[in-house]
Amino acid sequence: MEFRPSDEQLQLVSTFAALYGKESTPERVRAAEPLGFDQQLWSQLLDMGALSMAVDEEHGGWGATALDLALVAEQHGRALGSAPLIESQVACRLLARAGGPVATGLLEAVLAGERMVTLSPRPPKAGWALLVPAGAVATDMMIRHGDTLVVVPIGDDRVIPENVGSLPLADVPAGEPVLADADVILSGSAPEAIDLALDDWLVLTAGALAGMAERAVEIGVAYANEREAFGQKIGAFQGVGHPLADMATASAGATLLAREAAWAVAEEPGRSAQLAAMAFAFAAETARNATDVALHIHGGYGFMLEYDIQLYYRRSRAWTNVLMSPAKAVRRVADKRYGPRKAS
Amino acid sequence: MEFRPSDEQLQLVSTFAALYGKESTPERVRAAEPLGFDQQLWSQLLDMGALSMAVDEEHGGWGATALDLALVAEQHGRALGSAPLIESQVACRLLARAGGPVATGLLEAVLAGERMVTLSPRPPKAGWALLVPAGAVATDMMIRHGDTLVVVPIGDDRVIPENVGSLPLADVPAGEPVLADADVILSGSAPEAIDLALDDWLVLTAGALAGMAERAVEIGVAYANEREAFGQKIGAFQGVGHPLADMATASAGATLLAREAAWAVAEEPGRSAQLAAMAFAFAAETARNATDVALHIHGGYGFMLEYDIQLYYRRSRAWTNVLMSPAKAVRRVADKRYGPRKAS
Amino acid sequence: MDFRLRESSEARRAEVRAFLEEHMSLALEERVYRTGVSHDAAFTQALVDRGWIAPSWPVEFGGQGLDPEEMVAVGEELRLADAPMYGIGTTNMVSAVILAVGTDAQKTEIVPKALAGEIVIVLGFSEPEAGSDLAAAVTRAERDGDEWVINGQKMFTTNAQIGDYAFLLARTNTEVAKHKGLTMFLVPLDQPGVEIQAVFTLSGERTNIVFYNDVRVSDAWRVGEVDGGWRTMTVALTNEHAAGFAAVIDRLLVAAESWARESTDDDGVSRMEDETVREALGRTVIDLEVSRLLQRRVAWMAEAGETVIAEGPMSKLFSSEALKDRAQDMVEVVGPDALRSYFDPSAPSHGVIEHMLRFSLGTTIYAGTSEIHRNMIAQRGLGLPRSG
Amino acid sequence: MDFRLRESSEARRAEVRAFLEEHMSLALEERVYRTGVSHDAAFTQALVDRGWIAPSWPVEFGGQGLDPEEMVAVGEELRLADAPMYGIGTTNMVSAVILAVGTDAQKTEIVPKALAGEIVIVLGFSEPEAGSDLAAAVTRAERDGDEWVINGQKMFTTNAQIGDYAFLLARTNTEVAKHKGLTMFLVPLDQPGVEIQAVFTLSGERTNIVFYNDVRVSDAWRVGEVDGGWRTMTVALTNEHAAGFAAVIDRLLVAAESWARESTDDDGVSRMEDETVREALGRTVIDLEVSRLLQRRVAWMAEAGETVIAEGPMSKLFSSEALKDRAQDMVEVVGPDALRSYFDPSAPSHGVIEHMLRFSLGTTIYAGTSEIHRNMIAQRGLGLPRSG
Repeated sequence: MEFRPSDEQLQLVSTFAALYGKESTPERVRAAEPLGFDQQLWSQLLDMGALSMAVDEEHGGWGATALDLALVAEQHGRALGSAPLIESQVACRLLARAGGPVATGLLEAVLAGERMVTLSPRPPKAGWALLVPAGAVATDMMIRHGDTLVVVPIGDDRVIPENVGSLPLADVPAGEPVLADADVILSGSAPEAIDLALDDWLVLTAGALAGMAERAVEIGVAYANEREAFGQKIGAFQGVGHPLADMATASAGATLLAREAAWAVAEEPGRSAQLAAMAFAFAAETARNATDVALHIHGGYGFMLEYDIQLYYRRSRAWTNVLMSPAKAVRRVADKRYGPRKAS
Repeated sequence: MEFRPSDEQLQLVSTFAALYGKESTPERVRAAEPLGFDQQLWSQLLDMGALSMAVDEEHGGWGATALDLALVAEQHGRALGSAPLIESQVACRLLARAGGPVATGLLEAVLAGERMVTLSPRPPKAGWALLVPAGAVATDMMIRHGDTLVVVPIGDDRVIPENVGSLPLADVPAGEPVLADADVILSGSAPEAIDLALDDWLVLTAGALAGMAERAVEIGVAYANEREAFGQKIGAFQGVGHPLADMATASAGATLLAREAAWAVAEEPGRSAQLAAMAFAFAAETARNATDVALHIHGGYGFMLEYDIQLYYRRSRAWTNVLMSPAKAVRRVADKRYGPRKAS
Repeated sequence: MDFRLRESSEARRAEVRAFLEEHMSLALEERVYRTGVSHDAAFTQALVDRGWIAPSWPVEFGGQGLDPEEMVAVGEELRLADAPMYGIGTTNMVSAVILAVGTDAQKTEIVPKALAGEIVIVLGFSEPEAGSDLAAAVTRAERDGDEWVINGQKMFTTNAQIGDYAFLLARTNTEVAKHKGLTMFLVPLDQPGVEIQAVFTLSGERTNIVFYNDVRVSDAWRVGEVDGGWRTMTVALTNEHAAGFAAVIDRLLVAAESWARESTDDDGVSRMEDETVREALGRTVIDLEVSRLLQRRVAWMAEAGETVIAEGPMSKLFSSEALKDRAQDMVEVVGPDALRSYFDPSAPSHGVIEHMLRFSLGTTIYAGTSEIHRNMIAQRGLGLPRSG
Repeated sequence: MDFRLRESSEARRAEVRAFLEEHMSLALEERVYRTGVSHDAAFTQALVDRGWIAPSWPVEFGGQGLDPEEMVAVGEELRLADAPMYGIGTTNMVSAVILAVGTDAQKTEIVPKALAGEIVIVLGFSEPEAGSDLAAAVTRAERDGDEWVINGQKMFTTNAQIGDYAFLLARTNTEVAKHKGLTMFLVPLDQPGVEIQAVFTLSGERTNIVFYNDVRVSDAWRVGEVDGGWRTMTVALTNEHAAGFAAVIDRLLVAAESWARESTDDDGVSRMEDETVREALGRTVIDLEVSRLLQRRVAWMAEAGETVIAEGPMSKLFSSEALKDRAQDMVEVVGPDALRSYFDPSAPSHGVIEHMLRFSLGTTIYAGTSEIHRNMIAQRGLGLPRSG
């Protein structure tokens, strides 16, 4: 057992922490609303190699491990980074796994910062890819078309819905003619490729949500240590201190589990899909509950947009829900552990 | 709106409260374990008319309302009565609704105290009616056989399993030959009749569970007001007082909802099946949580068989689970409100 | 027992419903949400015209003399529609206090205008360092002849920007126990030295910080005794006892049911067929009913002349926490679509579910946090000792 | 990072598993449950023979020198099988204290017998009026020449009826602050004046109340300084820091999975096909993993020489609460069959689920309630002020 990240990983974490500390302050996060995209942060992340680290040397990257990515994702979550980091990393890894000229060309363009590709986790419905993560800022969208995985350019006809988490989501036209004419990334194995990409997505989002939960607890603790009522710091009331203790405990667990799930991608592949869903479900519930507790103990102040905790409250729900509810993730754990239901 | 029971109802409640106060003390409840049947209590209940009140004058009873029965059930739950009161009332009401010579004869014998009839809420499985409530003490069991409702005598070949709630349950042989030869109560409408009986069962059990929850909160409050730690009554710690406040609130709600559901049987029949499932689900979760909180705040003492709270803890789970889990009851609410799922 | 409302109450409900159909348009709802201001002049005027600005008040004071049960029906309908009643609510609350403890001049000056919908009175209780612990207020009122000079800062003074008076809790004596040195004033908000700063909140509601810098108020605007402010506050807050959010849970349920009926999953199957959806709806139905019973019980007790002790806090605590839990559940059950904001035209059920996720948070905080209510239930209802 | 145990640890696990297959029969399990005594002479002897009575101890003291990580594997396997280790656990805990602060005579007299499985040492901490607040103990020890005279009553002295010594917390000074007037003794239980009264518990475990009436103990049996008992207690309790119930959750999971695979619903469909069952299992899988990580982290910190602060309480708190929640869930998911007691041969999975429902309750109470652990996390881990 070794619970401490390596020196290189600690270095990586501190480099990204410094970047986020500078380029993703609460003021910058607010300034990027409602779209939820901060171009300067994104450029800095690209310069730092945040995408190239996600793929192997042979694909033009520097082949960081999934654990490295998860450690960075924790910092992304702590700082509520207004940039499609995880969406893009997931897309790059999918493109690298897919291979072939279309995927390879697209991957090169993404790593060069010329294009931004995202993946619709859901098939189209009535001619639209709905609520596509990063869809409001990406240039291209990969989506399932039957068993084929295609890529379509995202045009000005996309619709960008205001949303509770200030995420750069979009409804993207994806009617039959568009998809039928689209470039093909994979023919015949789209469901499996998307499912694998979803594992990446779940595990990295788990890291981000765990980081978000840890930061929310810190914010709550700081407030409880400062605010007084009835002649004492409110943190001295068990009605405040106990929920915070529970949330600190859950956050610690969420972080450990997200790291284990990311570690397992390379080290225990047989269990990594199960762990990814476990980590996501637990981190999602933890972030949901921790942001709720931390906001609530602020009293009326938690409700003011001026306080940072509401930024965490809203994003914890959006970063989770745009992929799947915790309950669905729990059922995914069972699917990965016991095999899918025969009935379904 | 009238939230106060009528004077007659208050009189009824106080009569039964006095009976339980004498014949169902914690000592008597313990003495009746593990079987969970106190013959003297049962005789007194019969003498008091606890069964005849459940059916109309035309069936030899005195036609109390379902609300009257629910008010008595609250007292039964508060005192953890070791007697199949609700099971028998449910059976009597089913027999009265069924009519016909078999049912009428049986009902007469039950009201005369000559037989004790129970209903298996579940169809047989591999030749056995499993965990039949009151099966360990009843003389006869009604059970579904296809669409027919039959009644079979319960013999010495029943198996009486020790169980967490010290309930008089039994596994009763109910193989095909036994059922095929059995007396028929209803031919062709057994599912509907059992479903209606289940409504009665749910609403009365809801009353009992609400009473149980209220009493558990009282026990917890008394302990929190007496026990000291760290120089103060433990009830002064929010970690103790707040969960008790939540449970007192839920118990009040459970009692109101159980009464409303019982009232609706006569007054709002169109909504009464829905309300019965609602009342059961809420009372079951409330009793489960209230007994847990009250036991937990006792510290190690809650764990000692000598303290009464464990009696409540165990029965809250058994009285619930022998019928259906709270989650199933919630889905039953939806079935009654929206109609059954088309898929099922 | 009888769990039905009387016919007269249901008749009031029908009347309110008809009124709302006429006056509570989607356009008004959207305007309220966009501005964050739960007060509308035209809507208020319509209520006045209908005689419904303060329907529970005796007829001689300009009300309709509705009893607590009829008010249950009226209140449920207004909440269900999310009608812009906040300004009217605070105005009436303060008018009632003035009727109870105010001077004749105050009654003459304030009450008729309030009942005509001509003025809005807002609340100046909370301060930066006094939220749950209102008695810790430090805003000073110092006597200067026939006037008082007020200095301080009040938080969460909703509607101050459209308000005519603030009902202000101020410290007039620092030499005595904190509850005993407070006095209430009705401060005209057009006085020099009043500065209003907008505060926007998670639910979209606008509230304000109000600064008072040497604001001079005539002693004629003092409400109740000098240093007797805590008693005056108690009068005001007693009227809050029947608070509860049953009808708001109903609003959530109506939205969720319409979503479940109208939308389909990826296979085209109605979401109403999904067990998870049905369980979430079932839980909402149950929590709605329990909230309704707890809330109606308080109204019934008032009518029956019984003393409300823990029953009021139970209603507020249960219904607000249930609203929050059920809104969170529903968001997870609806899935990604639940993220769409109220202002996105493609949001399911007009975005009510998303709005409720945010709105519900405040209900467990304002008018006493859930923790304060648990303390009240534990101490007053259960007889547990005061918590340390 | 590396979330695997080292090969040497997994080798220990395999050895323990093989040992348990030989020595932990269903008959022994049933005997333990029927008597409520988590101690068995033959099983203890087998551990001694294998050199596993105190495997973490240095070889020179009769242990095997296993490191914290190896002990994780050993502990997980013993817990998973619910091996009767309670008597050994308390005995070793006290032996470790004696090694740390005892006299040479105590070390010579006690430690070898403890390691030979020849004696059982039990704990005498809690009292009727001192549970969570152990320092409030009032059991007196008064000096009389070279002896002490003990009077008082101790609760929850599990295994007293088979114990040789009680490790007793007693008040020796009433003039000082409560933490400063306590002294620890090793009281031979065959002394006159010791009276043991059986107490049966909800989980089936037997514990005892022990009365001490003028029990005379030589000063040679004092452990640690006079009035220094709280420090001695702290030494004892520090070894509890790695407490956690991950392997017990594993026991629940194994039972629930075997039930889900082996049983069918009324339509003959495997319960493993039921979404509700799958969700309950999935949650158990998750809580098990989180519990395991929190618990293993503590062992890793010990090995890495890091100071454990809130991490120990987090492991105990999370895993015990999770065990309780998951056991409750599983009972509801299994349905009526889950009510069958362990002793009913038709109980699903040998009644483990029903047993766990009852057993889990104690885990959130003993060795510090969840509330005490939340206080520790809040104060030591988060730096919040002491609660009032």
